[in-house]
Amino acid sequence: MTSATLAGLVGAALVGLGLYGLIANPQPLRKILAFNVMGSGVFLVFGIVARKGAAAGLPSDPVPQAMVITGIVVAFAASALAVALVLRLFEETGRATLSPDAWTKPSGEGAEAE
Amino acid sequence: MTAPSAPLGAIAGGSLLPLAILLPALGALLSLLMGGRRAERIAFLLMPAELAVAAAVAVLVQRSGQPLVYDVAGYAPPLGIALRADGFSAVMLVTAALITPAAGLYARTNFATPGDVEKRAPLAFWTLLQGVQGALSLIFLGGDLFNLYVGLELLTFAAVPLVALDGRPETVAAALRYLLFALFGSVFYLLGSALLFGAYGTLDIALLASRIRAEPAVWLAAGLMTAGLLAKTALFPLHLWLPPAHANAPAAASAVLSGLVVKGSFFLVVRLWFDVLAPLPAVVPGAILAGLGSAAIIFGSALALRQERLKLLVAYSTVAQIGYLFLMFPLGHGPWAADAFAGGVMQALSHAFAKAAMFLSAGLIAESLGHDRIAGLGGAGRAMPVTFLALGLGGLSLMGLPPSGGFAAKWLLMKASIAAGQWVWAAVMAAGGLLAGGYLYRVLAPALSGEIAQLKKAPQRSREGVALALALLAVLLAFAPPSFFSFLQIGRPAASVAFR
Amino acid sequence: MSLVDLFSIVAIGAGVFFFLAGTVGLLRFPDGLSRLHALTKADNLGLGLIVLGLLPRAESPLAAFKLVAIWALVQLAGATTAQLVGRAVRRKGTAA
Amino acid sequence: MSVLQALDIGLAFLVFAVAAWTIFARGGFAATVGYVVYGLLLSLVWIRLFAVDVALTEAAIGSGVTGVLLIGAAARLRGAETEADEKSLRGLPRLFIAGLCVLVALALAAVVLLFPDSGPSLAPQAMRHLPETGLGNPVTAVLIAYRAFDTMLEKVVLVLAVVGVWSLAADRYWGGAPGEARAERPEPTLAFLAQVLAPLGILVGIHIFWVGADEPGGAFQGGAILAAMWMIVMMARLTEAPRTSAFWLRLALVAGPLVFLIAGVGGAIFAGRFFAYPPGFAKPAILFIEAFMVLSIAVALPMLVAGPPRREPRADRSR
Repeated sequence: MTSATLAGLVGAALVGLGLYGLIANPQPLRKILAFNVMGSGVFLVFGIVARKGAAAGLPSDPVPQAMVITGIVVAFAASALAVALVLRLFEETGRATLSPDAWTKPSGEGAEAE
Repeated sequence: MTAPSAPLGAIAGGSLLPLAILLPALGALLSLLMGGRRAERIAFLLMPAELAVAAAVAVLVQRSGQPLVYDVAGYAPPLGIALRADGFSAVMLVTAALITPAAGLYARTNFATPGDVEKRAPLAFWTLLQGVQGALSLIFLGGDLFNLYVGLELLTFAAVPLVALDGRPETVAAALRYLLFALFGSVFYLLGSALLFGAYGTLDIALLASRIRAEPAVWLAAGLMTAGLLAKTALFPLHLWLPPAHANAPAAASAVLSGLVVKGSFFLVVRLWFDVLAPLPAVVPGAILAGLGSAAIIFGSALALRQERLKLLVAYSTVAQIGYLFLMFPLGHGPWAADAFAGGVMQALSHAFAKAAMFLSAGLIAESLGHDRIAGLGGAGRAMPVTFLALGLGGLSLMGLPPSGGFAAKWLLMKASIAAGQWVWAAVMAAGGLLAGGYLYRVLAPALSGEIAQLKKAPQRSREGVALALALLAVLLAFAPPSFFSFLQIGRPAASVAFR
Repeated sequence: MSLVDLFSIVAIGAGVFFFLAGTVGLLRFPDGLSRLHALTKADNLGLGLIVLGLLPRAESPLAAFKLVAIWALVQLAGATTAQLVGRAVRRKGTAA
Repeated sequence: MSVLQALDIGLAFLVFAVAAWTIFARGGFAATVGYVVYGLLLSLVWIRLFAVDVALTEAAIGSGVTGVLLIGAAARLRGAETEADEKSLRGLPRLFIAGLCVLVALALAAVVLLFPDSGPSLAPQAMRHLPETGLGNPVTAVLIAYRAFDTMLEKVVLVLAVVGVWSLAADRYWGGAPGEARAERPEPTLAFLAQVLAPLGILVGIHIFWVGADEPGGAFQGGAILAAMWMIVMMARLTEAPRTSAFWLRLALVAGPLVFLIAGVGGAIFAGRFFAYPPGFAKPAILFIEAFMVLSIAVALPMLVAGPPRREPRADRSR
C-alpha cells in the first residue's frame, strides 16, 4: 500500500463525495463547494499517475503536474464565475436557489423586446 | 529545436492551424484592452481573416488528401501538443467561420456603442463572441486531450456569460444551471483523460489510438468522458439546462450557442469514439448513444410541440435535433460506415446553419411584435415575409424535407441504418421528421393566415437578409457534390470501413 | 540518542501536549471568548515549542530562519484572527 | 508499518473526514471553513506525492484564494439559507444518487488499484529537452516550453472569466469599481496585518516567481501570493478596488496572455514554430513572459474575488 495508491483511493473517494454533493445538494453555493472537492479528487488521480511515473531522477512526472497546476487555476476561475452568478441571483431575487418557483419577485412576463 | 523533416508545404500549411486559434484569442484580448466601439471594429476586422484561414486550411487538406498536423513549439507528442485538421474539422471550422460573422452582423444593432461611451453588454458581447470562435477553432483542431479540455473550458467561459447578458433573474439562473452542468461535464472529461494518461502515458489522440486496448481503465475513462461530453452537448436526459439558456440569451448569442457551441462537445464525442477508441468493440456504447439520441428526438419534439414561446420551441427543437447526431454511433463500423459518418456530419452542418437562421428570425419576430408568444403570431408572416421565409427554410432542414441539408443527412443515416439492418433508427428518424413538421406547422400556419399583423417596428432588411442567407446555406447543403463526401472521409481511419 | 535528539523529542512532545490542551479547551469551554483564550495560548506556545525542537535538526541556517519565519507569520495571523473573532463575539454577544 | 505510512494513513483519513464535513455540514459557512482546512490538508498530500509545485499552487490558489472567494460568498448568503425551504432530495432519489456516486468511486478505486506501481512516464523526455529551455525546474519547462500553448490559452481563460464576472454588473455600474469604497478609518487590526504582511508577501511572491525557473515555484504560485497581498490590502480598506474602465487595469489583465501570444508568433518567425524559442534565447524569453504572467495573475485573481462593479463610475473621471 504505497502512499501513491493510498492517495489514489482518497482521490476516488473525493470524486464520489463531490459528485454526490454536486447532484444532491440544492443550494448553488454547496454545489460549487462540491465541484471543488470533486476537482481536487480528479487532480489527485493525476497526482498518483505522476508519482507512478517517477523516472529519470525525478520523484514524479512533471507533465501531469503541469496539467494539475493549469487545472487548479481553471477550477478557481470557474468557481469565481459561478459565485458571481449566485451572488447576482441573490441580489436580484433575494434567494440563492435555482428553482424559479421559489423566487419572491414575479419573474415578469415573456420576453420583452430586447 | 528538433529539425522538422516534414516537407515545407506541410509546415507552411500547418502553421495556419495555430493561427486559426490565435487570431480570435488576440481579438478577444484587444477588444477588452481597447474597449468602447473598437471592440466591435476589432471583431469585424478579424472575422474575414479567420474565414480566410479556415478556407485555406480546407483547401490544403483537400489538396493534400491527408490531415494537416502541426507540432506546437516543435515538440512532437507525447511531450508536446499537436494540432490536427482532418476533413471533419476543416468543414466545422469553415462553418464556425461563416455563422459567427453572420451572428455578428445581426447583432450590430442590438450591441452598438453609440458615441463611443463604453457600455456593458456590447463590450461583453464582442469580446465573448471572439472567445467562442477561438475556443471552437481549438476544439476542432486540437490533437491532445488535455489541450481539448482547455478548449472546452474556454468555450464554457465564453458561452455562459452570453446567456446572462440581459441581466434578468431567469437568464442569470439559466446561466448558473448551464455553468454547473458544464463544470460537471469538464470534471468528468478531465477524470477520463487522467485515467488514459495513467494507462498509456500520453494524451495525444493519434498515439492513443495506436496503443488503446479494451481494458477496465479504458472502459471507465470512455464512460466518464462520454458522460461529461453528453452533459455539455445537452443530450437527453442531461438536456435540462439547454432550453432556458438558449431561449433567454440574446438572439445573436442563441444562434451561436445552439448552432455552434453545442456542436463543439459533440465533435469531441465523435473524436473520442471514432478516433481515440477506434480499436474498442463499439457495439454496446453505440447502441446506448443512439438510444439516448432517439429518446432525445421523441421527448425534444414532444416538448417543443407544447411550448407557448417561439424561442423555447426552437430551443427544444435543438434538444431533438441533437438526438439525430448520435444515431451515427452504432453504424460507425461496417461497409455503411462512410454513409453513417457523412450523414452525422451533414446533420451537424445543416442543423448549425438552419438553427442559427431560426434563432435569428425568432429574434427579429420578438423585436418586431414585442413578444414571441406563438398564440400571438397571427398574420405576422404576411407582415414580415422574409423573416418567416428564413424560419420556414430552416424548418425544412429540421423536418428533413428535400431539398435541404437536413434531408441529405437523414437520407444518408436512414440508408446506413437500413443497410446495417438496424431498422429502429430509421423508424425514429421518420417519427422525428413528422413531429418536427408538427411543431413547425404550429408556428407557420397562424403566421401565414389571417389579416396582416400590426408590427411595433418593421424588421431591418439587412438583418432579415442575414437570417435568409444562413437558411439558404442550409438548403444548399443538399446539393453538395460527391467530392464533398470524400473530403469528409479524409483522416478517417481506413480500418473503420472493413471493421467487424 | 544524542543530547540534541533528546532536546528535540522533549520540545516537540511538549508542543504536541499544548496543542492537545488547546483542542480540549476548544471542545470543553462554554463560551466563545474562553475558547478563543484556550486556542491562542495553546497554539502559539505549542507551535513555538515544536519549532524550537526542530531548529537543531534544520539542515542549513536558511532552513532554520524559514522555520522561525513560519512561526512568526502564524503568530501574526493568529493574533489578528483572534482579535477579529473576539470583536465579533463581543459585538454579537452570542456564544458562537 | 513505518512512521511515514502511519502519517499517510492518518492524513488520508483526515482529508476524507474534512471533505465529508464540507459536503454534509449543515450551514454553508461551516462547510466553506471546512473546505479551506481541506485545501491545506490536500497540500500536505501533494507533498507526500513529491509534487511540490502542485502543493504550492493548491495551498495558494486551490484553498487560499478559492477559500477567500467562497467564504466571502458564504458570509453574504448567510441570510438566504435560514429560510431556504427548498426540498432537498428525499428518500428514493437521494438513495439512487448516493448509490451512483458510490459506484463511480468504487470503479475509480478499482482502476487505481489496477495501475502498476511504476507506470508509463514522460519524465525522461522532459529531462532530455530540459537543457534547450535553459531551465532547471522540469514543471516550469513543461508549463512554459513544451506545453506553452496550454498555458497561454489558460491565461486567456482567466481573462474571459474576468470579462464574464464583470458582465454581471448592472448597466449603470459599468466602468465603476467593485467592492466597497475606501474607509476613512480602516479596521485597525486588519490594517496592521495588511501593513506588516503586504511588503513581506510581495518579497516572497517575487522570490517564488524568480526561483521558479530552477526550483519549485513559478509564475502561478508567485502571482497568487502577490494577488493575496493586494486582496488583504483591499479587504483592510486601505485602498479601494480600481475602476474597471481604468486602462492600466485592463492592460495589466491582458499583458500576460498578450505577451505570451506575441512571443508565440515571434517563435514562428524566428524559431520556425509557434511558441518555439530561438536556441540560446530560451531562458531570458521565458523569464520575460513569466514576468508578465505574474502581473496578469496578480491582477486577475483579486478582480475575480472582488466581483462585478458595484459603484457608479464617477462622471468627472470618465475615461
